[in-house]
Amino acid sequence: MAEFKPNIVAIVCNWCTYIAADTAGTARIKYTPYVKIVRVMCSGRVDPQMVLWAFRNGADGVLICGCHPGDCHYKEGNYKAYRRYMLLKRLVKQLGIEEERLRLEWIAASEAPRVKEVFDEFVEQIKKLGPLKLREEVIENP
Amino acid sequence: MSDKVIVVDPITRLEGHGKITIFLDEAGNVKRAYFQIPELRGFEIFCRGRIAEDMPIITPRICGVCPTAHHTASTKTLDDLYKVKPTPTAEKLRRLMYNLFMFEDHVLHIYVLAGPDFIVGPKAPKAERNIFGIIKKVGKEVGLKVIGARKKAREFMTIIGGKTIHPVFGLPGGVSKQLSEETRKQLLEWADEAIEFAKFTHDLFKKLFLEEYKDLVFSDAYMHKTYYMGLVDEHNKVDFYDGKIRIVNPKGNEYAKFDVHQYLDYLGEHVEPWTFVRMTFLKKVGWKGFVDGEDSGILCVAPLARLNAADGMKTPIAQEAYEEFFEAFGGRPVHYTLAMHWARIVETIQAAERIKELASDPDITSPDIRNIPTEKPSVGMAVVEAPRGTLIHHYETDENGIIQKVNLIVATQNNAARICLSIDKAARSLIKNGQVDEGLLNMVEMAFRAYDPCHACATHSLPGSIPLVIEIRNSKGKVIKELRNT
Amino acid sequence: MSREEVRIGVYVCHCGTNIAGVVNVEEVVEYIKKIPGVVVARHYVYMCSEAGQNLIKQDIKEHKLNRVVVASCSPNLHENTFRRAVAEAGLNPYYFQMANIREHCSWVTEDPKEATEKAKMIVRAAVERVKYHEPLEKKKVEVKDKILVVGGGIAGISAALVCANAGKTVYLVEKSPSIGGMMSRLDKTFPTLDCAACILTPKMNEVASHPNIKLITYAEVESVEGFVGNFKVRIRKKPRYVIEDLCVGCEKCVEACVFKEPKFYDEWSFGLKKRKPVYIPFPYAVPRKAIIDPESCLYLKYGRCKQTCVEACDRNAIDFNQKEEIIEVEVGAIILATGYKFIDVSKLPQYGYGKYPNVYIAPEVEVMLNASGPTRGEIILRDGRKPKSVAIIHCVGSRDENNKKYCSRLCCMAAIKLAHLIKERTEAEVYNFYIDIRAAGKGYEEFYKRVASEGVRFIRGKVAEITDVALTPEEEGKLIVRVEDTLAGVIRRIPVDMVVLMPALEPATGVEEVSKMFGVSVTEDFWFLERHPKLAPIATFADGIFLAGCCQGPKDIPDTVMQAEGAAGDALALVSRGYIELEPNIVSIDPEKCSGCRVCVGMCPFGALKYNEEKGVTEVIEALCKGCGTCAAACPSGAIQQNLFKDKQVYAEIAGILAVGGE
Amino acid sequence: MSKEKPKVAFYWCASCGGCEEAVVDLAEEVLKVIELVDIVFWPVAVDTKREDIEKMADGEIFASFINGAIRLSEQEDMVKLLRRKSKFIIAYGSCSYMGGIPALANMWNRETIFNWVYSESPTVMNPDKTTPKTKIEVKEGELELPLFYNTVRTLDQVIEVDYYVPGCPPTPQVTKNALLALLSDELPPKGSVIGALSKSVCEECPLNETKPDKVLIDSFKRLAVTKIDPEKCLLLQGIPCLGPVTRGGCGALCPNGKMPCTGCFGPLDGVLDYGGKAISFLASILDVPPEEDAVLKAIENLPDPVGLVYKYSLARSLLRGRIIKKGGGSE
Repeated sequence: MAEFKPNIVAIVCNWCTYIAADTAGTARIKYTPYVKIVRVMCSGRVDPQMVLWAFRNGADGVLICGCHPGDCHYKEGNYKAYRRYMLLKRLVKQLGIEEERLRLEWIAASEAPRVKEVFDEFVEQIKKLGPLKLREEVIENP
Repeated sequence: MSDKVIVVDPITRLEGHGKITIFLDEAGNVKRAYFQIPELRGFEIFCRGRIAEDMPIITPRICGVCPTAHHTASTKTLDDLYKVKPTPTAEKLRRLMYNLFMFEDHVLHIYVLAGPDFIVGPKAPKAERNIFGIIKKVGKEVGLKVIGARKKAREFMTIIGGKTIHPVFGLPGGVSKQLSEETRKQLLEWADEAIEFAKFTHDLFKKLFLEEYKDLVFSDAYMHKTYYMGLVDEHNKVDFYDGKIRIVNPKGNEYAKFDVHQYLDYLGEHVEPWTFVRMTFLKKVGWKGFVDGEDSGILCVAPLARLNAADGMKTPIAQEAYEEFFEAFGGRPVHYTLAMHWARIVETIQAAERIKELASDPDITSPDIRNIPTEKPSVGMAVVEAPRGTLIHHYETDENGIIQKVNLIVATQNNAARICLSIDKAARSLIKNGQVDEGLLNMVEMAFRAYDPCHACATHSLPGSIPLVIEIRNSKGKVIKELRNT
Repeated sequence: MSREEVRIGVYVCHCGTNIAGVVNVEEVVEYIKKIPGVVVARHYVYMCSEAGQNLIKQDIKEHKLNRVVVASCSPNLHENTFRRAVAEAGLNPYYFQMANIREHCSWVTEDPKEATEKAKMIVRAAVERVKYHEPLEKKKVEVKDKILVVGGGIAGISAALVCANAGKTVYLVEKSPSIGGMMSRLDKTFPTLDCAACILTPKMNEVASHPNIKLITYAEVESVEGFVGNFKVRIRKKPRYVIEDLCVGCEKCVEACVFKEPKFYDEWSFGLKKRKPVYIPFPYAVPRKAIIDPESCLYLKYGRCKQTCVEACDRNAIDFNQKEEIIEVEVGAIILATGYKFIDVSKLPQYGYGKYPNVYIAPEVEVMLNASGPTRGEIILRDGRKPKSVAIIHCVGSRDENNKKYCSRLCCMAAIKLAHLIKERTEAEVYNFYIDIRAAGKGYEEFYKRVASEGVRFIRGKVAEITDVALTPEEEGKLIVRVEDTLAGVIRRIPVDMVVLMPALEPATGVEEVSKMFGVSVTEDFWFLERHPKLAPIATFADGIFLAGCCQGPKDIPDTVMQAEGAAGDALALVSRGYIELEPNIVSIDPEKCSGCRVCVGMCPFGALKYNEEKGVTEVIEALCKGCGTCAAACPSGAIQQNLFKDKQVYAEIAGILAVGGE
Repeated sequence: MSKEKPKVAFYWCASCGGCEEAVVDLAEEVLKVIELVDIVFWPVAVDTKREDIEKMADGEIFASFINGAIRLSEQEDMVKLLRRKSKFIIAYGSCSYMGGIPALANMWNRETIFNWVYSESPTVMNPDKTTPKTKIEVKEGELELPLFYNTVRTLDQVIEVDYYVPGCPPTPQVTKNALLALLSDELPPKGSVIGALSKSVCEECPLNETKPDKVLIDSFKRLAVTKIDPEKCLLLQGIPCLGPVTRGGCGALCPNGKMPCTGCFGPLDGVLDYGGKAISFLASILDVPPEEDAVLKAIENLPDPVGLVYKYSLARSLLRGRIIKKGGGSE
C-alpha cells in the first residue's frame, strides 16, 4: 500500500508565521512538503468555517498560526482566534474528528526554525492518525 | 401459502405512512390482517448527549400535531429531573396552555377529520367528506365557528407558549414568560364562546350517534374487550396534565393505579419485525399476541380509555356529559371503539371549562413564574394525557444535566396493538369467501380514524385522515381488483 | 463576482535556478493549463525582469486576460512589482494574485518531485482564488509631517538632524537626562583617532538649538496608537526636579548639596566616578541642566533636608513638586534608535570581572580614557597604580555558542583602538587575545597594521580563564591570562596588571516592551527585525517605522550614522509625500444583510465599527479600519466582508490548495 | 404560465407533520391560494396514487413542496419521481432544507438506533432481539418495510432543489410570502431561500435594542439553572441565543417567548456552515484572558456544541454528521 502523504493546510497570519516561513525559505531550512500555507492578515480572520471547509475538502489536518500573545499586529486578533479554536476543537471532537488534527501555534516572524519544527512535528502526528475519512466514506448510506 | 394478498395502502405503497396487508386462505377467508407503520426517526437515541433543557425543544418535533403534549411532558420531566416544583402560577400557565391545546386539537379532529363521516355521512363522496362538506351541511356560520375556534385557541397558545407548533416556554421549575393581564381578559371573554361551542358540538353529535349512526357505533366490528389506561387526579377525575396513571380491566374494575415512576413495573413493549412501531402491553398480564380479553396484555388509551379509567370529569358540564355518555352505552366500561368520538367531545367540554377556570384566576398573571433548580439532576419521569392517549417521558442524565438515556412511550404505541386488532377484526368480519365487501374500505378507515392515531408520533399521517386503497392481488402479486374510497 | 468570463494568465518564474532548479516548472505549467479559466500558462526565467513583466502585459492585451497569477517569490518582495505591471496593461492591479513557490516551496523542499507537487497546489490555489478577485483602489490617507525619533545616541541625533534640516518637526525622545548615548563616553574613535567629543558635541548642541527639534530627555514613550502616517504617541517625561528653562547648568546647587562628597553610582561613567544626588550627567551633557535623583536625595526620599541646593540656586530653578508630565504628539513616521548595551560579563566567571578589581570592561576604560572622565584620561588602576602590562580580551560573550552566537562587530577595532591609547598613555605592554581580527572597513586594516607595528602584541586564542593564582614568582600579584596560542600551538600563561574585556553587545534594556508597543518584530536575539536584510534593511514590517543604529544589530559609528541618515531619508520620503496609500484590505458591511446585532463592534480594537441607531445597522469608519478581518470572521450573518480576503476568496484558495492531484 | 391553474403537489418525508399543520394554519389564506392552484397531490388531504403521478408528463407539476428529511428508501424513490414530474421543487421546512431535528440521528448509525429502540430500551421485552426487516417472511406470506438509512440527508442531497422555505415549521407569513414569490412573474434566483428575511432574527427581536455598543460576555450560562431578565438581550445574559446567526422572518417568536433562538430558520446567505459560523460568533463575544483555563471555564456550559449549533442543520453541515469508526457505532 502506498505511503500516506498527509494533506495539510496551515492558515497563517501575515505578520508573523508568513514572514517566518519566508525567512525559513531564505535560510534554505528544509521541511515537510505536506503543509501548504494560506495567508490571512491576522489569525483573528480565521473563521471556524474555514477549518470545517478544509476538512470537507480533504485536509487530514489543519494548522492555525498566529502571533504570540501580546504580539498581535492588531492587538487582540490572536486572542479571538484562540477562543474560537478552543470551542471549535470541542465541536470537531464531538463530530468524531481527533482533536489532534486541528492545532493552533504561535510562531513569531523571527522564529523561522520553529516553522520547520511545528510543520514536521504536525505531519508526524497526522501520519500516526492516518488519513481523515469523512462520515460518508466510512459508513455507506444505505 | 395463500393465493391472495390484499394490500391496503394509504394512497400508495411508497407513500409509506401506515399500510394494511391482508392474507386470505384458499377459501378466500382472512387468515391475518397486518397493520404496518413504516416510519422511525430514533429520537430516543439522538437526544443523548444533548443538554436536558433542550428536550422540551427537541421532543415536540416527534409530532407537529401534538407538540404541546411532548413539550409539556418534557418540561414536567425536567421538573422531576432537577427535583424542582414549578411555581403555582407557572403550573397554572402550563395547564392553561395544555387545555387550549386539548380543545383545539379535539376540535380539529371532530370536525375536520372524523366529523365528516357522521355529519356528511360515511357513504357521501370523498370530495364532500371534509370541512367544506360540513359547512355545506350545517351552514357557513358553524363552519366558520369551527375554523375560528381553532384559530383563536392557537393564537392564545402562541402568546402563552411562544410558538403553537413546537412551543418553547417550558423550563425546569416554571415557564419563561409571564401572562399579561390584557391577554387574561381576552381569554376570559373567549372562554364562554369556547364552552358554548363545545356544548353545541356535544348536542350535535350526541344526536347523530344515538340516531343516524346507532348501528354503526354499536357495531361488533369495532368492539374489543381490553384494558383501559388514563391519568386521574386525586379524586379519580380525568386530568390531562398530571396525576396518577389508572388502569381498569375489561370489566371496568381498577387493575392498577400508580405513579409514573412505577411505569416500568406495569408497561412493557412488544416488537414485531414487520413494523417500526413498538407495541405497549401490560407487563404483568403479558403479551399473548393479537387477542383481546382479560388475559391479554393489550390495552387502550385516548378519550374512551380515559373516561373508562376515571370516575368522572373535573368540571360540572363535562361531568353531566360523562354521565350521559355511560348511560347511553349502558355503563362503564365502554368497549365500542367508535364511542371514542363521543368521549372526545366530553373531554372538549372539560378543556373549555378549565380554560375559563384558569383564566378567572387573577394569580395567573403573577410574575412569579419560575423556581431556579438547585439540585443536581439524575433521573426524571413524567406523564401527560396527549389527545391520543397516555404519554410518558423518561430521561437519565449525568450530574451536569447531559442526557444519557431516553425512553418515550408515545400515545399511539399504547394503542398500536389494539388498532391491529380492529383492522384484523374488521377485515375478518367483512371479507368472506373471497368476497370483498364494498363497505370494507370505509369501515376500516373509520375504525382506524376513531383512534385518531397520531402517526406523526410513530408515522406521519395527519390524524385519521387516511384515504385508503385496497388492492386485491393474486399470489403473483398482480392486481386483480382495486377498490378506492372515493 | 463579476459576470464576465474569467480569463486567467499564469506565469511560473524560474528565478534562475532558485525555483526551476528544484521545481519542474514545465510540469507545473502543464498541470495549471488544465484548470478551467486558465487561458495562458507560461514559465519564464525571471518574471520580475522587465522582459518578464512585458510578457504579462502583452498577454493581457493579446489574450484579453482579466486575471493574472505569478508564481515566484514571496509577495513581500514583488507583489507590488507585478501589480504595477498588471495596472500598466490597463487591468485593475487587484485582479492579480501571487503564488509563493520559492520561499515556501523550492527553497524548503528537498525532493524535487514533492516540491513540484506542492508547487502545483500552491499555484492552483492562487488560480482558484483569483477567479473571485474584484477591482479595488488603494485608499489615500493624509500623513502628519512630523517625525518621532526614539533614542538620543549618535543614531538618533543624526537622524533627527537630517529630518530637521529638511524642515520637518522632529520629536527626539531620550530615556536618560542627556543625549549623546554610548558615543559620549568615548575619547577617540577608530580608525582615525579623532576626538569623539569634538565631533559629537557640535551635533548634540545643534540638536539642542535646532528650531525644528523638540528635545524631550529623561522621558520614555508610553503608548503608540494609530498607523503609518498617523501615529498618536504618548510620552512620559519624568520629573527632573529642576525647571529646565531656568537652569543654566552653573552647578551651584551641586556644590551646595548637603552631601559634601559625591558618593552615589554615576551612570555615565559606569560607576567609575561618583556623583551627588543633584548633578549634571557629564560636562558636555545636552541639555546641560542639573537633575535631582529622587533615590538619593534626602528631601525627595525622606522629606527631611536643609535644601541647601534650593537656596544656592539664584534662579529658583529647583522645584521639588515637579510631577511627571505626559506629552502627546502626532507624527507621520517613527525612527527607532534605541541602541544597545553590553552584556553582563560577571555572568562569565572565567573572566573574573567583579572578582578581580583590575579586570575592567571596555566601556569603563573608554570613560577612563575620556578627558572628562574620572581620571582625566589617565589609566589608573583601582589600587592607584599605573598598569605596566595590559591584556585586552576580544569576543567576551560574542561568537560563543553558550552566549551570543553573533559577532559584535565593533569590538575588534575598539580593542585595537584601546590598545593603542593605553600603550600611548601608559607605555605598558599590551596584549590582544583574539579569535580573528575583523577589520573590514575603510581604513580599518591599515589601522590594525599600524597599531600592530607599534608593538602591541596580538595572540590568537580564546582565553580560558583569568586567575590570580601565581605559579611562578613573576606571576605574584598579577592577573594571569591562561590561553591556548593557536598559532604557536602552546598553552600560555601571561601575567598582567590589568585586564580589559570586550563584552558582546545586546539590545538596550526594555526592547521587548518597545517592540510590542511599536508592533515591530524582533530576531531571536531581540534585535529589531528589518523588512528585508538586503533590500529593506531600514524599514520594518510595521509601516512607517524605521530603524537606525545598533537596535537593529551591532554597528560601528560610521555604519550607524549611515543607517540613521538613511532612516531619516525613508521617514522624510514618507512624510513629505503628504499622503500614503493603504492596502485596500479593509472591511465593508452589506446593509442588506446586517441586522445590527453588534457582535462585530466588540471585535474591533480600533473603534472602526459603529452602530447606527437610525438605520439599525453597523457601519465601518474606513479610516480607522486596519484590515485584520477579525470582525468578518465573527460576523454571524456574513454581512461583513474583507477586501482581498472575502470568504469566497479564502474558501477557493483552501479548496485549491487541498485539491491534491485534483482534476 | 399556462391558462389552466398551475398544478401543485405537497409531500412529506421524515418530518413531524408540523409543516402540514403550518399550511393548515394559513386558514383562510390557504383557501385563497388553493383558488390560484390545483393541488394534485397531498397525502393528508387529496387522494392520489403514485401511479397517477407516474402517468403525468415530466415537468407537468408546476411546483412540489416537499417537507421532511430523507430517512427511508421509499422517501428517496418518491422525491426522485416528483423531481422528474415537477418544474420546481421547493424544500419546505427545516427538515428538507437542512435535515432538521431528525438529522441529529447522524451522530449515530442504523445499528445503534435499532439496538436501543428494539432491545436496550427499558420497556422493550424482546428476548430474541427481533428488529424490523425490509422483507419479512410471516407464516401467511411476505411483508415489506422500507430501508432505514444510516444517514439522514437533506432533500438537495438527493435531488436538485430550486427553492428553500425555512422554518420549523415555516410560519404562515413565511409560507404565504414564499407562495406569492413563486406565483409572481419575476422568480427569485434558483437556489435561493424564499419567504424569509435576508437579515438575522435580531432584526425583528425587540430585545436587540437593549444591547450596549459592544456585545461581550465573560461566560455562557445554562438555561436550566439561570434566572432570565425578560427585558434584556439573552445573549448578554450569557444564554447562547442563536438569533444573530439565524435567518429572520419568524418574527422572533422564541425571543418574544423569552427563550433563546435555537436556529430553526438556518443560516443567512453567504454563510457556508451554520454551525461553524455559530461557533465563531459565540466564541468571539467571550471577553476572557486567552488562557486555556479561563476559556474552558467560560465555555464549560456549552457541553454539547453539536446540539447547540447543528440542532436543525447537521445533515447540511460540511461534515454531514459524526464520523463513526468501523464498529464504533455507539458513543
